[in-house]
Amino acid sequence: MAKAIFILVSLVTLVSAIGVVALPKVLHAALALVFALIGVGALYALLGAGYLAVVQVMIYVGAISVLIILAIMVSQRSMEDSQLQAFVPHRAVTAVVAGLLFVVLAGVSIGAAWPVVETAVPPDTIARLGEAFAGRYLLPFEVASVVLLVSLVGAVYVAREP
Amino acid sequence: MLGRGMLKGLWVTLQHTISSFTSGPRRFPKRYLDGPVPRPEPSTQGMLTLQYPFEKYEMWPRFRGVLVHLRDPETGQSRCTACMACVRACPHGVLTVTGEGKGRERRAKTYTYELGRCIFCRLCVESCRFDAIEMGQEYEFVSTTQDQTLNLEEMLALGDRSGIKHTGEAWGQVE
Amino acid sequence: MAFISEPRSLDTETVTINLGPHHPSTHGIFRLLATLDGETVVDVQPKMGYLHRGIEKIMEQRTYIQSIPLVDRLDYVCPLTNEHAFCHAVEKLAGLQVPERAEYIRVIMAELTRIMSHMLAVGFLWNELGATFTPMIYAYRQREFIFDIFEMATGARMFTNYMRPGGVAVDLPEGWMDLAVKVTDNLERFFDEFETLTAENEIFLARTIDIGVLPADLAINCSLSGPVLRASGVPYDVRVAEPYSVYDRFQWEVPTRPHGDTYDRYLQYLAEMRQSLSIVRQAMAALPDGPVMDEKARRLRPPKGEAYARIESPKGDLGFFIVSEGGAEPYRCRVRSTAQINLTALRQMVIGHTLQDLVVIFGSLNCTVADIDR
Amino acid sequence: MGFLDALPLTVMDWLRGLLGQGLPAWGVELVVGLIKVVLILVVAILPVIVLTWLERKVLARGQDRFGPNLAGPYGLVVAFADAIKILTKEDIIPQAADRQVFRFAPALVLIPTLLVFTVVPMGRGMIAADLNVGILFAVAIGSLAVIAIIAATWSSGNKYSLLSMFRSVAQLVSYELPMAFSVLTVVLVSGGLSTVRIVEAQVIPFALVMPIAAVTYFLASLAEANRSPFDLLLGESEIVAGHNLEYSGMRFAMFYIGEYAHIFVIGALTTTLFLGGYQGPILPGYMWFLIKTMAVVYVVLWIRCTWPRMRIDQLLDFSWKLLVPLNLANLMLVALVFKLAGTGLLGSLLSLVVNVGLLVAVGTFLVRRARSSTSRRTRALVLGEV
Repeated sequence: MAKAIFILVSLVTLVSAIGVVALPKVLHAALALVFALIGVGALYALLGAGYLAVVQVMIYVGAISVLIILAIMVSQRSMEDSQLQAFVPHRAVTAVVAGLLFVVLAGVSIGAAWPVVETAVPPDTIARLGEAFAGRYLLPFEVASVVLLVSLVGAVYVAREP
Repeated sequence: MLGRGMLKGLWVTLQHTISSFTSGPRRFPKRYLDGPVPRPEPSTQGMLTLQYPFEKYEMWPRFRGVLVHLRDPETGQSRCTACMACVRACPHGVLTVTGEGKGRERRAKTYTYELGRCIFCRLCVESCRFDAIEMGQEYEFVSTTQDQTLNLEEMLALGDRSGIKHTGEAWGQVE
Repeated sequence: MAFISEPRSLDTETVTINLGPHHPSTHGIFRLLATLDGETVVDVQPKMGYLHRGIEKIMEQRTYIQSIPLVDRLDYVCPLTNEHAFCHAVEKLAGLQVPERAEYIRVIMAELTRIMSHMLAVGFLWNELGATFTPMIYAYRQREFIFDIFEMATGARMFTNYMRPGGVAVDLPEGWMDLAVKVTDNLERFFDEFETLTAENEIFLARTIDIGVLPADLAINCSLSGPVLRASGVPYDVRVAEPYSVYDRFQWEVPTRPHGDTYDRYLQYLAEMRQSLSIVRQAMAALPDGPVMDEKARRLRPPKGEAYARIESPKGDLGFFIVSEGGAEPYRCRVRSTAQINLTALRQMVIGHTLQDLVVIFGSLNCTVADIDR
Repeated sequence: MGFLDALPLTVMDWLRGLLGQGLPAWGVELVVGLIKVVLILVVAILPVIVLTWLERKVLARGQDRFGPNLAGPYGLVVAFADAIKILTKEDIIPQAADRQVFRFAPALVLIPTLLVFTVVPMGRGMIAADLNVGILFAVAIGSLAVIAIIAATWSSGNKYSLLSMFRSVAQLVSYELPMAFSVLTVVLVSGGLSTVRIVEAQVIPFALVMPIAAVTYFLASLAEANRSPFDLLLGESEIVAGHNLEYSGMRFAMFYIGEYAHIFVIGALTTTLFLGGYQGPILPGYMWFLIKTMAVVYVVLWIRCTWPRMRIDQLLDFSWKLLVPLNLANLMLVALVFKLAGTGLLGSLLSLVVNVGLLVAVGTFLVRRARSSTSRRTRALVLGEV
């Protein structure tokens, strides 16, 4: 049964991912991105990484996608179907770059060993995660928070009325 | 001040919620068709709603409803003499009157009242010197067409139903 | 960036939206063309005429008495003050003397109408703030009681057709006073309750204080009148400035507020309701006996000439200018409608505020759309 | 655990046993899973039917009216009258609409709301999926609602809807933060993200232990559900029902159901997080859950009956300038208290004291600042001077 769900979810994810690059309207692509991200989250959940799945949904879907969509909506002329027209003369270049990227990625993923961990997923992942953050990785965690604080202050400064 | 005003507002609506159960008409279907309902006493809380099609307020004697004709107690006919005063007084021209006979014998032959256009201002009644017409107590005259009209017979029948004896009786104007 | 065919600026665009002709907060068929920059209003253009009924023109073909049901419909929230103003103008034109009892009855009716209109003003103001009808329905509830005593005296709730040039149509019926005393006592309680419900609500304060400030000089320059003007600190009231009827016989004050924002207008309405209630009580206590109609007014044919008379309607200075050619109908009747003139300040009041405030400011001006277009 | 308390579980076990005789193990799981899904749908949709009636009744009673009373006894079947009316309406798609997204958005509205019910413990042991990230799941799923609203507003091709969209993004994203903080406080004290664990940790309901977090959570979830006084998306007096403006018929019904299901979600989650969930004396757990949830729902409706709507900038100010700092401070203080005093009675009492102290401190600070302020609005709001 888990396999069936896996196939279903990965199908949705893949179709949405194709939609992100193939749909003509930017907004549709963005909405497809949302589904692809939700699908990835579901895959995490299937792997037993519930916390990661939820965080994926919360941050990527709840925050980042909203920002992307909002940015698309408020930018000029983004609503038109012919948005991709601007890319026409460069389509060949794009194709070459994308093709090269695909070859590299495919080569890496085929060549990788994909080691499988035999031990079962421990049931208290969150507790372990919490302990890791508050214990062993406390310093990087706090440094990251300082970075976030700085960016927050910077955002407030930029957004401030002159 | 720091949320106190909002809580005071909530307190008022809570009082209304409670008083809607404790005062005023409580059970809805109880008062069906027991005749008109008296007007409620002025109050600030408690249920007030009139369940209209099932219960109706008692109308004030002066209520200006549909125009009716009053019967002459001797002849049993309308007292209208087709003097056209009401037709002239009407701001919207909803009345059409034709008369027959001459002098003191003159009587209304037809009296057409376009109910759909009437604005119930009672100027026609004020102009009538023959005690012939009055505003009745009927107010449920909804129709699906705009040109709903009443003729003399219908208006006389309505007058019988309203039980008015003299024009201006309720208005303190009987001479 | 080579991909983008032409450089685009990062300028924002304004959005023009139609508030109306059918919009929940315009109370009638009225259109506001609002230009927004985000949520901020940068321009407002009222588009009038969707509710134009040509009442002034129709009055030229109606006798003076036939016009009274029409003036009821000018501002249907306060019909009796409209009648009062019209009758006042006709009386001035025809030189009629209104009996004392009729004057007192008129004052009682007009002040009750004022209370009714102000109640709706604050009730609808809350509706536009987004309260789900509750204050408005409380106001409606009290309005029903006032309607009750109107109906008892005049036979109709709204379009009373009660006042006549030279007096009032009929005397008050028996038992009217008792009921009216009950209603006015109840109104007192209602004001207290309504103030508890609304006056201190923090959301309300935040939404209305310093919103839609109308400076006194702008109000005067725009020829504004009524509570809107008085809330800007100008103690101008036609009842005091140019006393008509018997207003000079009562003890009352002209309340004013200093700031001229939406909250002050709201407080102004509440204060005026209390003053009106006091006038009503004094008038009911002092109601003299006697006739209610000037006998000369039975066959009304004013002499050739013209007259302008004004009163303090709930919304402000309501005037009627009547030109007579000596016939039974006016040659020309012009209404100085308060709502239309009070609306002229709207644009200056809303610019820089948000769309949500626009609706509230428009509501606080208390314009009846029927009165704007006539 | 009394007999009544465990009745639904007993029925489920009996069903499982019955199925186990004829079906393989995965089949049993599938059928039981389907039954759970159906139950959740019922639990999510049935309140909608009740709530459409209840909202009108509560509003009406607060306004001295009867509310619906003709459709069935006490107007109870008014929801069905609504359903018939809505379903028979013409389905209109505006010409300016983005047709695919326009069709798709209403479905998206309902899904997140329904998903939240999977992690709500509705009685002792009555939970569809006791995830170890339960409450985080609820918060994350709640943030999906904004996507649906964006899709609906933008695809409508209407300027009012566009305004509604900008409001919704600002509002929903801002209120996730104080909501997350208040949830975090609860998680900190209960020591786990699982909803069942949170409920079991509440010997004393958390609303009494940390009222600041409870009130914040309640207000933030009002904002998430677009309820008065934060119903800016709808704003029927200025942007005429914003995001569902162009919808009609069944598509509108989805928004409608979603809105009412969301009210129930507010009640259910507030109950779970702060009111002790299904815990309570005498009555079975699911009854307590229902009673508490309905009490919260009543408060939601009561507030709608009384308060006006906030303005968008004030709404954001309220979130960023008051709720977020207050909850950060609260989080730190509560963490400190429970670290020092333990999660027993002493800790709870101290936490309450700290909460009240924090409120008093904030109040004093605001009053101090307002005293020296020249802004009339600040003085009126804080000092009550007008």
